Amino acid sequence: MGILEVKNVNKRFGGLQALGDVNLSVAENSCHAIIGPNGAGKSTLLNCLVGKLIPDTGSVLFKGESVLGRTPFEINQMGISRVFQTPEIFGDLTVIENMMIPCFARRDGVFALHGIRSVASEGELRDQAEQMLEDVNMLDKRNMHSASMSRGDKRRLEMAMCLVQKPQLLLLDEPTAGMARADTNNTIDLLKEIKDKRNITIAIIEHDMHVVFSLAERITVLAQGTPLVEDTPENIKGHPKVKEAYLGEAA
Amino acid sequence: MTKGNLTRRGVLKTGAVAGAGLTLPTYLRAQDSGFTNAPTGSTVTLGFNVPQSGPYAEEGADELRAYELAVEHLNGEGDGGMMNTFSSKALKGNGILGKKVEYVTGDTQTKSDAARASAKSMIEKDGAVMITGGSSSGVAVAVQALCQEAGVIFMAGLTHSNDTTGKDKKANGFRHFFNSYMSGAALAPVLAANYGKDRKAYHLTADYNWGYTTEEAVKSSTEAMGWETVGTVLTPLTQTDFSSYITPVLQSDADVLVLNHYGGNMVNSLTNAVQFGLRDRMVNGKQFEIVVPLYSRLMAKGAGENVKGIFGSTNWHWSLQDEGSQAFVKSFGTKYGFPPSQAAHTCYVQALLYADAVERAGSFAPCAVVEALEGFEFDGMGNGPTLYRAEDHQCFKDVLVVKGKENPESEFDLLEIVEVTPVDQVKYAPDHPQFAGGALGTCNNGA
Amino acid sequence: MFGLNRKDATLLAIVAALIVFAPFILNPFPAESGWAQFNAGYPDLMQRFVIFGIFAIGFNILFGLTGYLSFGHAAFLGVGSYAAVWMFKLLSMNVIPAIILAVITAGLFALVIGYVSLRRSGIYFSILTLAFAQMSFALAYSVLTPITGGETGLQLALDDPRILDAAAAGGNIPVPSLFGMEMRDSVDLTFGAWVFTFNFGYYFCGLVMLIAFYLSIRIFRSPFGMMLRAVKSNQQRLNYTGLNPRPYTLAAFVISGMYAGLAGGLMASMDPLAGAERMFWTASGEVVLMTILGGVGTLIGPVLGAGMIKYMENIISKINSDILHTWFAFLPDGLEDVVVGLIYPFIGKGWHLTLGIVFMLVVIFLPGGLVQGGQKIAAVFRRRSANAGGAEAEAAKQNPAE
Amino acid sequence: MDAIILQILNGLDKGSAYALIALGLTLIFGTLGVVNFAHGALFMIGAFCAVTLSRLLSLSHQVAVPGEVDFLGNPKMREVPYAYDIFGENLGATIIDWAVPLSILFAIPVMIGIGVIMERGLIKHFYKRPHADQILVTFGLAIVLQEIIKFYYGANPIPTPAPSAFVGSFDFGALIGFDPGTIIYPYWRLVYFAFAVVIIGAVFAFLQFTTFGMVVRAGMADRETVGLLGINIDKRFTIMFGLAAAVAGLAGVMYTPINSPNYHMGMDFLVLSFVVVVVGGMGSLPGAVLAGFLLGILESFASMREVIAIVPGINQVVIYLVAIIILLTRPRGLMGRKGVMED
Repeated sequence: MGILEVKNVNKRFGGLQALGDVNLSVAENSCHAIIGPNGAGKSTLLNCLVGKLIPDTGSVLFKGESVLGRTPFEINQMGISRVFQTPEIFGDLTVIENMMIPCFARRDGVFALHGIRSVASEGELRDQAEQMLEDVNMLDKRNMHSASMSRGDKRRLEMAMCLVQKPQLLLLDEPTAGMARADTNNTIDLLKEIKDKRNITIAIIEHDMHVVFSLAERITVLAQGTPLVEDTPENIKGHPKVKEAYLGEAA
Repeated sequence: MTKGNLTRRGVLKTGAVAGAGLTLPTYLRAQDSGFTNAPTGSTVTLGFNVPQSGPYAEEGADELRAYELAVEHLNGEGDGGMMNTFSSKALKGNGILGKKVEYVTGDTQTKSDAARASAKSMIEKDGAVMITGGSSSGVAVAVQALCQEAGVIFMAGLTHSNDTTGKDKKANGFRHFFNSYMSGAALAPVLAANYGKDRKAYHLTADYNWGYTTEEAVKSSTEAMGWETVGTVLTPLTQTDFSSYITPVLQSDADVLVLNHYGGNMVNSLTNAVQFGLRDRMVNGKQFEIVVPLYSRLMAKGAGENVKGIFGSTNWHWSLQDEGSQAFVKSFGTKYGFPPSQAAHTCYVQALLYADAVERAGSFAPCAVVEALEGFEFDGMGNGPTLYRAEDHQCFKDVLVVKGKENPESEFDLLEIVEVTPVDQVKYAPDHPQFAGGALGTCNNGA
Repeated sequence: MFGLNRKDATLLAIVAALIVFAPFILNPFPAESGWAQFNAGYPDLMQRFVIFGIFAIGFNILFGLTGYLSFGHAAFLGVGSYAAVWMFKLLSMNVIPAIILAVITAGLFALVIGYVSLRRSGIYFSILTLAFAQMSFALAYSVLTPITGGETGLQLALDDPRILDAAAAGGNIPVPSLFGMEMRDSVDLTFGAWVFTFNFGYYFCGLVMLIAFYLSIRIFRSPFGMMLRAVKSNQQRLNYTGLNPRPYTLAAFVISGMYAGLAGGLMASMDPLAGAERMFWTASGEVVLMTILGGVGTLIGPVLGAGMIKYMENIISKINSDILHTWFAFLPDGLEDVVVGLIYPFIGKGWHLTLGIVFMLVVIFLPGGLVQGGQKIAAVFRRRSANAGGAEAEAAKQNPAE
Repeated sequence: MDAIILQILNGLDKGSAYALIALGLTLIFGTLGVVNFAHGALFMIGAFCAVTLSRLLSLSHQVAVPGEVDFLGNPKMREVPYAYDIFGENLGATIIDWAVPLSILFAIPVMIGIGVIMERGLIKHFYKRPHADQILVTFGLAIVLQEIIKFYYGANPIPTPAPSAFVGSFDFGALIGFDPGTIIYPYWRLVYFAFAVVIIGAVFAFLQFTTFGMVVRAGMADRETVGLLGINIDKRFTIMFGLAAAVAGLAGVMYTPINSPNYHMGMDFLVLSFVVVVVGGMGSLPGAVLAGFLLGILESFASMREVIAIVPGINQVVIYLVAIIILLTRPRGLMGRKGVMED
């Protein structure tokens, strides 16, 4: 059984069937890509996994436990972290502060009132945060105001914020959208390293096939809210149904 | 223009130059003289604490004019005004006890917090030995309590609630203005004479202390005359449109509407009542009538045409023909170009009464002043022979019943005097139930 | 020092020095001079400066850090004052139990209102808090008169029980005190033409404010403070980082409500009367304005804003035309009248006009509030010293803006 | 039954005032994203337009009345309006009598002018500033406007009556089968309600059916996109501000006969109109109108003696209580859009 099991998930928005009987199983320590044309329901599926949306029917199990009905922060505490399509960081805070917040979340849970202790006295957490920054080559930027960084740096920061939590499952929503080729390759390297060295399961939504085929061990193709195929990258390449889905959209 | 020098405290003039030294401050602590802010130099400072912003700003401005006039007269400038007609001849026009009168002003904003802050700064910073003024009972009660605590005299300005000299009375506080009870007692016979004894009254009452006491006073006096009270409704202070309170009157079988409102509330509720044609109605075969227990000329102006023919009571009116009123109206009118309001009158009189009491006592010490004012009988100040009653520090004098004039000749000529109710008719025992609770305590010199 | 970094410790020391020397600083003019009108160093106003300073510091913990704009904070101040006065009436004139009860009551009140209001954000939150405060005001002014004293306010009376105190001596109501030291006790220092007043109540408030200010620095620098800034910055990210924003904002709301209650309790201790208009929306608006005027989210800004508004209210409003005439008496008669006529609308009863103009000028020219004004002045000095020396300015630049 | 009909009428009337003020406020919120605390002051200035015009029309010179003296003993003077000299006594008197309705013509250009100057001179610079700064600057402006009016007109309410043709009441009762005299309603209040309906209708029609309105509505929904289309949205927003000011001003002009205007009447309405806008839902014009009438009617019912007897003090708090309940059950008010002023 996979670390994440999605069974018969349905979600309707008014008259629109956004997800229809989606089944998905992500194996532990693998990289699973979800691809599909625009409007295929990829983001809706992701939102159902993290508690932003609640499916109408079906079940979502993480490590055998249901995530349905839980709030986003509870789901995160279970071990799922999410990277957004447009980077979501704490723009008013410095980079190191951005990094320390997930560290606190991991150590203290959803709420802890440390009103008197100083942030500066949290040496251990700071070390953790700085270590992670070093891993993503951002240590020199630690005192920068995070809103003033480039988009690429923001994305790296966001990813680092997720990684420092040592999640068991990392959800990535088009992590290379709008990136230059060189940056994309850097990101691919980073993700590979994450998967291999940190034993983190990755589920990724991606348009860029170069990224998908460089990383994924299994691929699910989604079209009009239903999974078409699930298979290894080799078998997905040139699969007639997949071609049809994409070409159909293009036409 | 040299009056109103910025002296802080008279005592410093002589003592300060000597050099550095630690002393107890002149206020809140007894010094050689034994009381707060004792004036030791050649001047004495009075504090005029009036609303300068907010809805009562015009009344405050008129009060301030009256105080400035009073200061002029006390210092021997101008024509002397009521000092010439005042039955006590202790004042000589050379200031108070030979000290030139100076003053400071402040803004109460018609909020008790702001009024107390302003009064405190007069006491603590400017060394005022007496505080006077105000245009609402909430403020008067709050400042009166403060003055009691600080050991200075408080001469209330316009405050009409029974509480000021009832449950919230204080030994250091004095009120010349009349009160809710007196309004009721004076109005009821006139209403009965004009509208008959078989009437059904409906009260709209401002939902705060003054409203409560006024409603109670008017209700009990009119009921004693045989009227029936068919309904009373409390209206929020912040209400501006009273239509939803007035339409139910149409549905009741009341034939008189009593508006226990003051200021902006009164202007709006009266305007609205007239709009709804209440005055043109016939109920129970009688003409429908409206009554406003406490009139203010300044506010009546805001209601315009609507006040015509409506009965109410007032403390004083400039059209009174007695010698004192005439003298005051003349000197006020000469200085400012228009006749004074009742607020101006009561403030002017209070300032003179205080000065006179100090002269007679021979001391600024609050307790001496209190003693001189308690039980003091005087005349020539516009309301006939008047008594400052010792038991509750309330003045007892004639009360005016007025009604809105049908054909006003100027913007100041809005009210006509219907009857001067003699003082005996509005007198009550100090332990009257409407004034129950509270105690004067003892006078406080601030020691 | 006290677990603060050097910069914060310096700030705390400066505030402490300002509090201690306020009687001198606020009375710069000789008591007999024409400018004495501008002296603010008398007990009542100094007490108000620090009390409203506390109120604004607390408000800033909520608004400055989380960005939640409460438009009903005056309700907590009002509740605190009522609680304190009731303590004086029933228990004792000692200020300690009164202040403690004020803080607790305001905290509970804030807990309830905050729990409900924080279900919404943005302007919806503001209007919810406003609605609660207006309801409190309206009820306190009218229906609840037996508990609140209504229009005339809740006052002490001679026949109050005061269980712990001995019977009142004489016919006067006792005054609030701290173990026998009366809040109104004062000592005057005469120094040449200058007079300085040291008031026990003021120093008591000052000490409380120093503690309140210290706590606020600690909160600003704590993980909790960081979380609050994170709430303001990006609630979505906070949620997906495994943190629940609601208890953080509620805690901030309750803490700032307790600060307001503390201010209310102190206010009642300095002047034992609690009036309903303390809870009116204009009073809530005032603390919002104080905070913005001084500088939202800065440590010292709210205190400066509070001082500015209270100074205008108490000093400018007391200048009347006579005083103006004495100032300009040196001018020829005609010119004197012209000058007085020009200034007159802005002082005395026109003090609101001056206040409005100051609001506009500050927000137009100093977007960061008065604190930014201070920084600009400091920058000018730094530039000067930089021209002279050099290295010092470089160090100053490293110091991020407060 | 007749009592209830009367309270509904009262509610519609109060609601008219709330809705008109809230309409302008929400236009400014929606189009410009500005929290305008000076909006109440615009209402107040509108009312003082009426005061000013009626004073201008009744400007007069003095003629001595032979043989009488005033309270100081000087010869008594009688005021004769210039309007009598110009238009003759009859027409002159009619013009003075109709001062309030005539003020509409006077107020429209004045209010649009004030609105445009405010927007160009001040508000424009605050679009990108935090809401806190907007609050401070508009609150400061409101105080300044208010104090200027107080300086020239004093603090007292100034009676500004309706034309004498509108004095008196309309008998509804007779019209719908009740006893005559049970349901009467003052003419001027009916005029006010009708006026409000016309103005609200006109604003909606303007936004719905003109290109200008279409662009503005698009701008309310997505300012940046409209800007990208190369449309000069700023200029249109300036006009919108002028329009909102005019709506508030006209509401003020017509309100003067109902309650005598004073300098702080704007502040009295400010908080209520904010509540109305928010209860209606941010950025929703129909929501603001709906909430205005709803709160007006509820307020009227709560002031009935029978209701107060059951829940004492309900008349003091009903608007706020309803606002809380609505905001808790409907997160964005009655008709609010997601994401407007939620941060």
